[in-house]
Amino acid sequence: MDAILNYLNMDGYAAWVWPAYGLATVALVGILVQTRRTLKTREREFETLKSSRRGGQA
Amino acid sequence: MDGDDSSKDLRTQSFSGVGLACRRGGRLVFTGLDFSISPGGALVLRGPNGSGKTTLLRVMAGLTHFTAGHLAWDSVPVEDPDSHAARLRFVTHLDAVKPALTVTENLAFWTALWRGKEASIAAAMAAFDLTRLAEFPARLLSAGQRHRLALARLLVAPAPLWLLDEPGNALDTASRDALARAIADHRASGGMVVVASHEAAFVENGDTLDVGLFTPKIASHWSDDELSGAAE
Amino acid sequence: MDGDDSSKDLRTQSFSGVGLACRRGGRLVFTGLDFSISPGGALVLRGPNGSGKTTLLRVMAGLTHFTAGHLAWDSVPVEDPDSHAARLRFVTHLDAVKPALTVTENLAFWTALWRGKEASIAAAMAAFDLTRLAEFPARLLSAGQRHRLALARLLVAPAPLWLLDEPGNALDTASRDALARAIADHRASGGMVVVASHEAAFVENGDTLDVGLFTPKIASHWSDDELSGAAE
Amino acid sequence: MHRFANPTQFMRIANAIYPWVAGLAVILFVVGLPIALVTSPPDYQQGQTVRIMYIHVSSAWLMMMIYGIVAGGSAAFLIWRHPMANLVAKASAPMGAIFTGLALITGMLWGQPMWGTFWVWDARLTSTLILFFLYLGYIALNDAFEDSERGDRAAAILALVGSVNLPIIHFSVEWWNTLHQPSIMKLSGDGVKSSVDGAILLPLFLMMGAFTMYYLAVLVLRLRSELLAAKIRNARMSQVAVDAAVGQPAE
Amino acid sequence: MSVFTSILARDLRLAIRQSADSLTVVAFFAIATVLFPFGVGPEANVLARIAGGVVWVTALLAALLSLDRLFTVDFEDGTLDQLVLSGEPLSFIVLGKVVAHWLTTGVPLIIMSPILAVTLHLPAEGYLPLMLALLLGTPTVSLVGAVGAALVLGTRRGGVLLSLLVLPLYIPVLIFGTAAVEAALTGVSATPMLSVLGGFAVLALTLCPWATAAALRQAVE
Amino acid sequence: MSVFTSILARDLRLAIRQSADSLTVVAFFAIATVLFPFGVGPEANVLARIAGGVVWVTALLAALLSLDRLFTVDFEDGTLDQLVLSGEPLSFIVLGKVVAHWLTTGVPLIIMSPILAVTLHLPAEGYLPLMLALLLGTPTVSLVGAVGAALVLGTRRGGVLLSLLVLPLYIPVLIFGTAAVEAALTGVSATPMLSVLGGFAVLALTLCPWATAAALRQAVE
Ligand code: HEM
Ligand SMILES: Nc1ncnc2c1ncn2[C@@H]1O[C@H](COP(=O)(O)OP(=O)(O)OP(=O)(O)O)[C@@H](O)[C@H]1O
Ligand SMILES: Nc1ncnc2c1ncn2[C@@H]1O[C@H](COP(=O)(O)OP(=O)(O)OP(=O)(O)O)[C@@H](O)[C@H]1O
Ligand SMILES: [Mg+2]
Ligand SMILES: [Mg+2]
Repeated sequence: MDAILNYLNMDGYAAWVWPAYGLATVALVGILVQTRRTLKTREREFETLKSSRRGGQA
Repeated sequence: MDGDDSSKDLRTQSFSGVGLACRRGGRLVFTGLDFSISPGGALVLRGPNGSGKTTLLRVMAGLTHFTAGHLAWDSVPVEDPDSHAARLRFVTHLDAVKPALTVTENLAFWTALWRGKEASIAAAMAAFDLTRLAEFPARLLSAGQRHRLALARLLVAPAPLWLLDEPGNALDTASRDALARAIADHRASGGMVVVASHEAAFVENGDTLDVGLFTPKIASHWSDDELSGAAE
Repeated sequence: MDGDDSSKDLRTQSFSGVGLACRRGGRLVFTGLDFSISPGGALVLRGPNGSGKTTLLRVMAGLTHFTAGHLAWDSVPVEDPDSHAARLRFVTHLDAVKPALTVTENLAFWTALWRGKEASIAAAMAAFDLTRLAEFPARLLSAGQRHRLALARLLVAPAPLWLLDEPGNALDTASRDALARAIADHRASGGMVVVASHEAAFVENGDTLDVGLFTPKIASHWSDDELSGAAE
Repeated sequence: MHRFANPTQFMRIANAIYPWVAGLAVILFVVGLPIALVTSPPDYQQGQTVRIMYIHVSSAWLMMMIYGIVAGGSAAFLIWRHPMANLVAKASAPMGAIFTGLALITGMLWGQPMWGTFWVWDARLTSTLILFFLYLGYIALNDAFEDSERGDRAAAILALVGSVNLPIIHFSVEWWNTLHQPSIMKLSGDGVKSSVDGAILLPLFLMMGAFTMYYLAVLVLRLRSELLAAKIRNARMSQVAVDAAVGQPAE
Repeated sequence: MSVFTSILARDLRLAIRQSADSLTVVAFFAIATVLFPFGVGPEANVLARIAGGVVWVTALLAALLSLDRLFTVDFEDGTLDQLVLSGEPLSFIVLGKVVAHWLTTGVPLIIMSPILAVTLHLPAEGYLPLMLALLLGTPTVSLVGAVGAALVLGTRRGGVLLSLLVLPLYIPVLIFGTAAVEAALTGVSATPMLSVLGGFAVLALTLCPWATAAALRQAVE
Repeated sequence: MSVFTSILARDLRLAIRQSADSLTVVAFFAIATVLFPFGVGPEANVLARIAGGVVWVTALLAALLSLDRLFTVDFEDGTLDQLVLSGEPLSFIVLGKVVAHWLTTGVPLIIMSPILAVTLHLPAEGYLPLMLALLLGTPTVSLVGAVGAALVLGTRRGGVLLSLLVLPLYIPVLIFGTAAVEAALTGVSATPMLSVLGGFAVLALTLCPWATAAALRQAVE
C-alpha cells in the first residue's frame, strides 16, 4: 500500500507528472473518439443518401 | 520592353484552345471546349446567363485555372501566365477605376505600367469621348462614363488580344458606336477580339461560340468513379 | 401593415415632380425638370451617359436631396421619406445580394422586411427562372443570375412604383422577355414604372423623358449673383 | 506522384498500412507506458519529473513532424494541384494543433518544478507558441471563405510561409542560450551520440514511436472521413443540380 | 418589431454561417492581450497591476475592429440603399444589427475575459467585477461604435478613421470599467461604478440608434 | 523597375490625395497609447515601466489596422485583376505597394513615437533606441502584414482574421524591439537586438513579396 502511495506521490512531483499524463490521455482519446464519431455519422449519412437515391430512381 | 513593339507583329499571331474544361464551385462549367481565333478575327461568346462566358474569358486570360485541355498562342502552348498576360487586355464587369484620381491620371497609371506611349492617352480619351472629362476626378463619373474610362484602357498600350466581358453595359448609343469602331480598327490592324455579350452589335463578321450547350456535370475534386474505392 | 393591402389601391395612385433641380459634386445635373406618371403608366428616362438618369431615379426614391422643386404622390407633396419609401421598389446597379445566403433565403429576408407573403417568393423565383437555383448560395451565381435575383425582389411584396436603373444589364434574351412581362403585368394592375435604359425594349407605350438635354450649369451653394458682392 | 493523386489508389495503400500502424501503436503504448511510468529510473538531476519528458518530447516531435507534413502537402497542392496532398494537410492540421498544445502544457508543467516558473520568453518557447498560432491560423483561414477551394489555397500558402518557423524551433537552443534543454541527440562523425542514459532513452523512443504510429493510424481514419464527405457532397450536388438551370439551350 | 427580429435573424444567420468571424474577434482579443506580457515582460506583479486596464483596452480595440465592417458590406453591395427604402423606422433596423453584433462579439468577449485575466495574473476577486463591467459596458461599446461605423461609410481606411472618432467616446466606459475592477481588488464595493456603466448603456440605447440611422441616411444620399 | 516606381508613385499619390488616411493611422496610434494611462492609472513609475511595451504594441496594432485594406480596395474594384494581368513580375508590384504603405504609415509612426513615449514617462535615454528599433522593425511589419492582407482577401471581416494570422508572427519583432529599449534603459548596448531586427527585415524582404504575390494570384483566380 505504502509502496503504491509512494509511487503515486512521485517524490512530491505528483502534481506535475500526473496532469501531464492525464492531459495526454484526454487528448489522444479525444481525437480518436471525435474522428471515429464523424466517420460513423458520415457513413450513415452516405448510406441514407444512397438508398434514397435508389428509391427515387425506382 | 517587348510591349513597345508588340504592335508590329500583331498580324502573325493566333490564339486557340483545345479540349478546355473548367470547374467552379464543385460544378463543371464547360468541358471539351475548343476555340480558335486567327489574326484580325473575332469571337462572340453566346449563351444564357450562367452558361460560362465570363469563366471562359477568365480562362483565356490565364486567371482561372482549367482542369483539362490547353491554350496555345501561335500554336505554342501557353505556359508562363505573365508573358501570356502581356499580350492581352481584359475588360471585366469591374472597371478598376480609382475614384480619387482624375480621368487622365487613371489612364496614365496603366499606360506607365504597360509601357505604352504618353501620347496615346489623349487619343484613347478622344476615342471614347472622355476629353471633356479629362480633369474630372473619377468619382464624379456616371456609370456609363466610368465604363468608358475602363474601355479607353484598351487603347493606351497596344496588345494583340482583347477580352471583353459584356462591354455594352451602361453605354449610350454614341459610346456603343465608338466601341464598335475601336474593335473594327483593332481587327483591321491584325488584332483579335473575344466578346461575351447578349447583343451582337459590336462585332462584324465574327465567329460565334455557343458556351454551355450541354448539361453541366457535377465535379468535386474527384468524380464518383475516382472516389469509388476510397472510403470503404 | 399597409404594405399588405397596398395592392388594392394601386389604381388610384399617381406620382409627379415639378421644377426639380439637383446638384451633384458642385454641378447642376438638371433643373426645372417636370414629370408625371399616372396609374398604369411608364416613364422611360433617356439621355447620354452622365445626363442624370440615375440621379433622377435616386431623387424619385427620396434618397438624394434635391435643391428645388417638389415631388407629389396623388397630388400630395412627398414629405416623410419613410412612408414614401414604403410605396416604391428601386433596382439599382448594385444588386444587394448576400453571397452567403441561398437564393430563397435572400428573397425571404426582403419578403419579411417588406411584410410580403411567403407564398410570393416561389412565384417571384418562377417569374425570373430562378426556381432551379433556389437552394444555391448566391455566391455561385453568374452576373446575369444575380441580377435576376435582384429583379425578383420586385415581385415578393407589391408596391405601386418601380424605379429601375438599367434593368437590362447582363440579362440574356429569355430574361429580358421575363422582365418585360413583369413590367407589363405590374402596369396592367395599375402600377407605375420608371426605367432608365439605353434600350427601349422593356416598356410598351411608355412616355419618354429626355434627361439632361441642356448644358449642365456650375452650381456651388450659391450662384455667381449671390456671391457677387461677398468677397470683395 | 500522380498515382497518389488518385484517392482510390492512395487509400488502397493507406488502408493496407492501417492495421500495421494501429497495431504498432497499441503494442508500443502497452510496452512503453509501463516502462515510462514505472520501471524506468528517475533522472539523477530531474528526479521523477523526467517522466514528463516522455510525453513532452513525443508531442513536440509530433507537432513538428505534422507541420512538416502540412507544409509538404501544401507545397504539393500548390505546385501540382494534387487535392489528395491538400487533404492530408487539412486532416493533419487539427492534430498538429492539439499536439502543440500538449507540448506547451507539458512543458509548462515541467517548467514549474524545474525552472520555478511556468513560462519564460525564450526562443524555443516563443517559437513553439508561434507554431501553435500558425496551426490555428491555418485552420481558421481554411474555412474563412465562402468558396472552400479558395480556403484550401490560401491556407496552403500560409503553411508554406510558416515553415520558416520549423528550423527556428529546432535550432533555437543552439542559436540562443536559453533555459531550455539542448538537444539530446547530436549527430557527429561517428554516428549518433547522446548525452543521456540509455535507461531514459528506451522509454523515450518507445513513446515517440507510439505517438507517431497513433498519428498515422488516426490520419487514415480522418482521410477516410474526409473522402466520405466529398462523396456526400457529390451526391448532394447532383441531387440539387441535376437540372440546375445552367447550360441548357434556351428553348 | 418584426423588422427588428428579421434583421436580427438574418444577421445572426450570416454570423453563424460564417462562424469563423466571431471566433476571430475573440482570437484578436486573446492575441492582443497576450502581446502585453511580451512587450512589458513577464513579472507577475507588474502584469497584475495593469491587468484590468489591458483587458479593457484590448476588448475595446477588438470590438472596434469588428465594428469596422458592421455596415460596410451592406453599403457596398447596395443592401443599405434597400434598407433605407424599406419604409420601416431605420433606427429599429439599426438596433437589430447592433444587437446581432453584440451577441456575436460582445458576449464571447465577456466569456473569454476571465481566462485572459488569469494569464495576466489578475487576482481572483477581480474576475466577477471584470465580467460584470464588461457585461454592462460592451453594449455601449457596440452602440457608440455603430454611430462611428455609419459615419465612416464610404471612406477609404474606414477602420482607422473609425477608431479616431470612437475611441475618445470610449474613455468614460474605460475609466469606470477599470475602476470597478480596481475597487474590487482594494476591497471597496464596485456597485457605484457598475451602475454608472449601466447608466451609460441606457443613454447610448436611447441616443445611438437614432444617430446611426441619421448617419446611414446621409451615407446613401 | 519601372513597374515598381509607377506603382509606388500611384499609391503615394492616392495616399496624399486622401491624406486623412495616414493621419488617422497616427491618430489611432496616439489615442490607443493615451488610453493606457486611463486604463492603468496615472502613476509615473508604473507607466515608465510599461512604456516601451505599450508603444510597440499599439504601433503594431496601428500598422495592422492600416494593412487590413492594403489590397482590399484594389481587389474589389477590379484593379487587382489588371495588376495580375500586367505581365510584369507581381512581386515587384507588391513591393511597390508595401513600400508606399511603409512610407505613409510606418514613417509617421516612427516620427510620432518619442512624443508618445514622453506622455508615458519613458526616460529620455530610451527615445533613440525606440526610434531605431521602430525604423528597423516596421518594414518587417509591413512586409509580413502584406502576406496576411493578401491571404484574407475575400473573407468577411478580414481585419480580425488578419490579426490572428499576423500578430503571432510579430511577436519576435516585438520582443527584440522592446528588448532594445530595455537594454538602453539598463545601460546595456542595444546593438545586438537592433541587428536581429535588421536580420528579420532582410528575411522578410526576400520571402514576403513572393508569398504575397502567390496569395494575390490565387485570390483573383
Ligand atoms: C512551455 C515550455 C516548453 C516548451 C514550449 C518546450 C518546447 C520544446 C520543443 C519544441 C521541443 C522539441 C525540439 C526539437 O525536437 O527540436 C522540446 C524538446 C525538449 N524539451 Fe521542451 N519545452 C518546454 C519546457 C521544457 C522543460 C521545462 C524541460 C526540462 C526541464 C524541457 C525539456 C526538453 C527536452 C529534454 C527536450 C528534448 C530535447 C531535444 O531532443 O531537442 N522542455 N521542447
Ligand atoms: N456622387 C456624385 N458626386 C458628384 N457628382 C456626381 C455624383 N454622381 C453623379 N454625379 C454627376 O452627375 C452627372 C449625372 O450622373 P448620373 O449617374 O445621374 O448619370 P446617368 O444619366 O445615370 O448616366 P449613365 O447612363 O452613365 O448611367 C454625371 O455627370 C456625374 O458627373
Ligand atoms: N467563383 C465561383 N464559384 C463557384 N461557381 C461559380 C463561380 N463563378 C461562376 N460560377 C458558376 O459558373 C457558372 C458560369 O458562370 P459565368 O459567370 O461564367 O456565367 P456567364 O456565362 O458569364 O453568365 P452571365 O451571362 O450571367 O454573366 C455559373 O452557373 C455559376 O454558378
Ligand atoms: Mg458573365
Ligand atoms: Mg446611371
